[in-house]
Amino acid sequence: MRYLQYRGGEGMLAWAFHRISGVAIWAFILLHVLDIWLVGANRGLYDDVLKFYASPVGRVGETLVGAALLYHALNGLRIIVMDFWPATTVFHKQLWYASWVVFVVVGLPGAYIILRPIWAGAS
Amino acid sequence: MAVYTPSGRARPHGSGFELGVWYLMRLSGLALFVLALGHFSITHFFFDPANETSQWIVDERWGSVLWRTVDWLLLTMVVLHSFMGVRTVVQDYTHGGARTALTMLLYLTGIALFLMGTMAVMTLPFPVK
Amino acid sequence: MRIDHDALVIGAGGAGLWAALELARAGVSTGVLTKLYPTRSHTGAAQGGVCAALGNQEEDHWEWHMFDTVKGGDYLVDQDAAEVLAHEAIETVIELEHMGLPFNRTPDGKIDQRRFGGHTRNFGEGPIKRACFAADRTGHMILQTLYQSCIKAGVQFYDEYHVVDLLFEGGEGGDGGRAAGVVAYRIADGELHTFGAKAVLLATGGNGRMFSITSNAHSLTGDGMSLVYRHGIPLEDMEFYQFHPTGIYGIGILLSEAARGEGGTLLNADGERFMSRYAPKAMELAPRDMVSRAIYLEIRDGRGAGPKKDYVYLDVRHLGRAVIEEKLPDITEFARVYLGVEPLTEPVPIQPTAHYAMGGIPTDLRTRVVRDEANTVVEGLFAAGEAACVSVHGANRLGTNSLVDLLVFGRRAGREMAAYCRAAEAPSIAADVEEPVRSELEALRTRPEGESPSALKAELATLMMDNVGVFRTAKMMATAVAGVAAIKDRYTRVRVRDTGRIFNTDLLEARELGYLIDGAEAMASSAIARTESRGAHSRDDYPERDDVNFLAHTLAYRGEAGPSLRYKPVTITRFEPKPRTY
Amino acid sequence: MQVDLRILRFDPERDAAPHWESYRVEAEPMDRVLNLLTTVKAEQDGTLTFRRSCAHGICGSDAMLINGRNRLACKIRVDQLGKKITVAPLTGLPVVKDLVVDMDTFFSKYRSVMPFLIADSPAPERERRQSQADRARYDDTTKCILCAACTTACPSFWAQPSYVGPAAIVNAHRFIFDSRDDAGDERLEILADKDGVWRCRTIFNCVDACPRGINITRAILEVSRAVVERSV
Ligand SMILES: Cc1cc2nc3c(=O)[nH]c(=O)nc-3n(C[C@H](O)[C@H](O)[C@H](O)COP(=O)(O)OP(=O)(O)OC[C@H]3O[C@@H](n4cnc5c(N)ncnc54)[C@H](O)[C@@H]3O)c2cc1C
Ligand code: HEM
Ligand code: SF4
Ligand code: F3S
Ligand code: FES
Repeated sequence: MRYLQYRGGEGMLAWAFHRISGVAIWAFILLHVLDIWLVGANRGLYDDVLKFYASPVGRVGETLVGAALLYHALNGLRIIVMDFWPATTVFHKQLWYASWVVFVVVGLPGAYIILRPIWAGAS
Repeated sequence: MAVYTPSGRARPHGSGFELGVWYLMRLSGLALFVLALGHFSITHFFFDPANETSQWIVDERWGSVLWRTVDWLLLTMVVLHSFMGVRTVVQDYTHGGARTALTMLLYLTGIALFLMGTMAVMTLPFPVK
Repeated sequence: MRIDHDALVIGAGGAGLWAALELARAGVSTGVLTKLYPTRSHTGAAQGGVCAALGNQEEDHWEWHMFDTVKGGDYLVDQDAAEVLAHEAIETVIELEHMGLPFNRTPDGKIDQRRFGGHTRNFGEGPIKRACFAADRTGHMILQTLYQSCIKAGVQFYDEYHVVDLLFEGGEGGDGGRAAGVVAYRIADGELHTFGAKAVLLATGGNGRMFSITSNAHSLTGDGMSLVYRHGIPLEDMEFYQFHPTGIYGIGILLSEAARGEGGTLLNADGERFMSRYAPKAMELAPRDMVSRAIYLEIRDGRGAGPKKDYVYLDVRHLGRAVIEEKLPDITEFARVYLGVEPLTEPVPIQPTAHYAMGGIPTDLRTRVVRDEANTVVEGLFAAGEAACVSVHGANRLGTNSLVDLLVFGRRAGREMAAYCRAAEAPSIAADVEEPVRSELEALRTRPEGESPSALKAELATLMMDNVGVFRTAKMMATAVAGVAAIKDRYTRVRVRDTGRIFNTDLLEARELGYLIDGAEAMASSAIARTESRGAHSRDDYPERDDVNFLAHTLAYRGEAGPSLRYKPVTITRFEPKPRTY
Repeated sequence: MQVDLRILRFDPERDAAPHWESYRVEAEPMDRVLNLLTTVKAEQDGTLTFRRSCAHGICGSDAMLINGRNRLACKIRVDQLGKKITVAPLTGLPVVKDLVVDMDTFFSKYRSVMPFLIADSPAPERERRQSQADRARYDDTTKCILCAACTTACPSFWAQPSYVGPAAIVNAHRFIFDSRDDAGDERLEILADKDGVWRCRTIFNCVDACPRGINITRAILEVSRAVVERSV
């Protein structure tokens, strides 16, 4: 695709990640609503699904979903700030960097909490 | 696009729909910032999936009207936001008939999902204490 | 293909666009042909301002403006034309504002004005703020505003149609024929189109590309001038070509006179404000010919800066960041981008750059093209803008007066043409009128052997720069005349390398070289014959102005063995010629 | 120094598809890409086709894709790009030949936003007054030279060529926020169309590409905010 030739800057990356993360979470939501539906429809099956979520693979997956959600949420906030205060577009790159700082500060401990049971031996 | 008429003024074609979607994405985005991040934090940081059996859900979480309301709000917002978001993506990369078909499919899935989620959150009987 | 309109406007710079606007408003069926998209026209490059005696900043009168124009042009100006210019400048600038032009504003919300070279209060007493401006993007705003107004009025544009020939009915333009239309080459597919019309306006701009250091766009190749010249109509005052003092060193990109209008100074290698030697009163705001000559003399006398000692400095550092960034943002950026110089902290290397053709297609006050010293009108043919010579600029144009010229005479052209179209019959055009130019283009396109047009063009530009520049001597001009003749001969054997039909810029550039050669020929021959110094025409062997023999316009007619020259008297109404000091 | 210049060439009369050609060119660091193109055309291949006019960034003729970003060839210098330079036509508009693209749809979008002053009050004898603050309000967007660098750098436009595009919105902004203009409402109505401002996803490629340094995204968001405010 010729479009891949374009060397976008921060703004383009921010958007690409936003879009990818948005669609990824959407895909997860499809599953997630289905599995919640099982709570009413077929509890046994739901508990099996939960076991998967609690497994190491499930935890890594959850972490990725969390990362996508966190990035998407922070960048979504950045977009909303610019939407309502267009003058802040001057600092769009700084806003993006700031959202990454928050991403790391919140995300690393979060990932640690989710992933720890893998090596700590979950109950 | 609106067509320019040389006589002076153009004939606008604007409709309120896209404006509505724009609003919806922002407002639901803001709501989700609290609801979705909150939900994720609670289910992963304060509890652990390993402990969240269906029994736990039914007893603890959906034992309160407040939590049912919060969960249902989350469901509403997430379905609205994510499906309208994916609609944007679909409309960006498809054309003509495929676009209409996919958009319709998307809407239907969205409605179905919303109903299923609502069933789960709202129709289960409260646990008898 | 054949397309008919009542009126045709060739060129979509300031002059062409305003004419088109008047025609559209008058309900005349009009087509605007331009070899560039209209917004690419070089009017958009004009920076400093457009003059009108609005008196927004200090008392002003159009008579003062008229006087400055006449004196600035070293009395070669036709004074009736200068009167029209100065007088109508006011209403056209106001009308532009009404069309939406975003002028800078005074604190009370009026159009802001600033100083420019040669514009004075009370017939020469001291500098005056007369130039209306929009930062240093005045031309850009004029071009945009006029294009926008044309869109609003529903003007029909033929974008990227290159006009390659003029059509006449009942004989050549030079022998009493009347304009009947044009032949245009559609760049997109190489098709020739015949456009029929009752009235044709040439607003094709200047020809600065015949010089190697120039502020002019690549597209400024004097097409309109050359086309009339080829049809027996003379070119007027071609020897008067303006060199702007402050071009970016080595490249020629313009740094507007507005820099000096706002208080910028010129320094030589010793850091001295050398203008005190040449124009003690007006200093840097003396007319352009004087400033360019002063720079040339400084360099000649060894006071130039740089390794080759061949430039001087424009210094704006003392103006402060606010003035520089608000009123001169673009030229500041030019210095940064093209020289890597920071004007806030460093002086900018500059040298004179070929800038503006005072001469061109002779017209009367009503913008009708005339073909001899008796002002015999070529029916249906009009010209305006830099391509034309109504002679409001005489021997030297004042800064900001060109944009006024476009507005005033562009508007007049539109109105005249509308009136003319109402009365005139549609001309009849034979079926094979495209043939001569088609075979010329085909010959060029298909010639298997020959030399490169781009090399030849570079040779021409160097020849003209070195020999018909700021200072001229008999020997240099003789070199130029002979050199141009030789290049003209070699031109008949050039070969283009692109033989395609779609967007063949190689072919069109070669065609344009032919136009440049015509202009250079008329310029060199007119120059060598004028044995005096006046305005921009300055020669060492005749350093004085000679009003007895040369208070006259040159008319150069194309001839087999080089141009033949005739002279036409200057119209003098209010101001008797006086020595010109500043 | 020697520069490796790669150009995406396409001649519809000869080629089935675009293809890359390489040229070695002698250049100075302060040279601009336009100098290189001119040199190639003059000395190596006269069929190389591109638009240019002013050669100093003011006419908007020569926007192209240079080292992966939209730039004016006459304004981007060799020292800013390095020894390997690739040049391709603008993305998203039909290629006519080599670096020349068809600009018609671009200009028709410009025309669609009513880019001209509409003042309903009768014109006064002298100029309409405008305060310096009101004049400053729309200064940024008066600088546009319609080079199309922004619109053709926009992924949203690549995806949906029906998007009116940043350039047209910039030019609408220029009038919507002009205190002398009375047709802001109509322009907002046009831009509230589904191919209007909503298609902007704040990607900022346009801002990066704009040779005039216009904060395009800001202008777009100001317009969309005006649409929003008008609706409440
Ligand atoms: C850098 C610079 C700065 C300047 N600053 C000022 C200033 O501050 N104040 C001032 O008063 N003056 C200034 N001038 C001078 C002034 O801008 C020009 O003289 C003026 O803009 C010329 O306008 P025009 O309408 O005659 O032609 P242009 O604007 O040059 O337009 C020519 C038109 O003719 C078309 N054309 C040409 N040949 C053909 C053909 N064969 N077929 C079809 N179309 C053709 C072109 O496409 C174009 O549309 C400046 C000039 C330059 C170069
Ligand atoms: C948590 C807080 C969230 C915020 C603040 C937020 C914000 C936003 C905003 C402002 C947009 C519009 C972007 C634009 O128009 O350019 C958007 C788009 C989108 N969002 Fe969210 N969102 C959030 C959560 C979610 C969730 C949970 C999902 C998925 C389930 C999601 C899926 C999407 C999708 C698919 C898009 C469209 C992407 C695109 O157009 O490129 N968002 N979001
Ligand atoms: S906004 Fe900038 S990039 Fe876009 S067309 Fe105008 S000048 Fe070019
Ligand atoms: S690149 Fe496109 S998405 Fe918006 S910010 Fe610029 S118009
Ligand atoms: S040639 Fe005019 S903008 Fe580059």
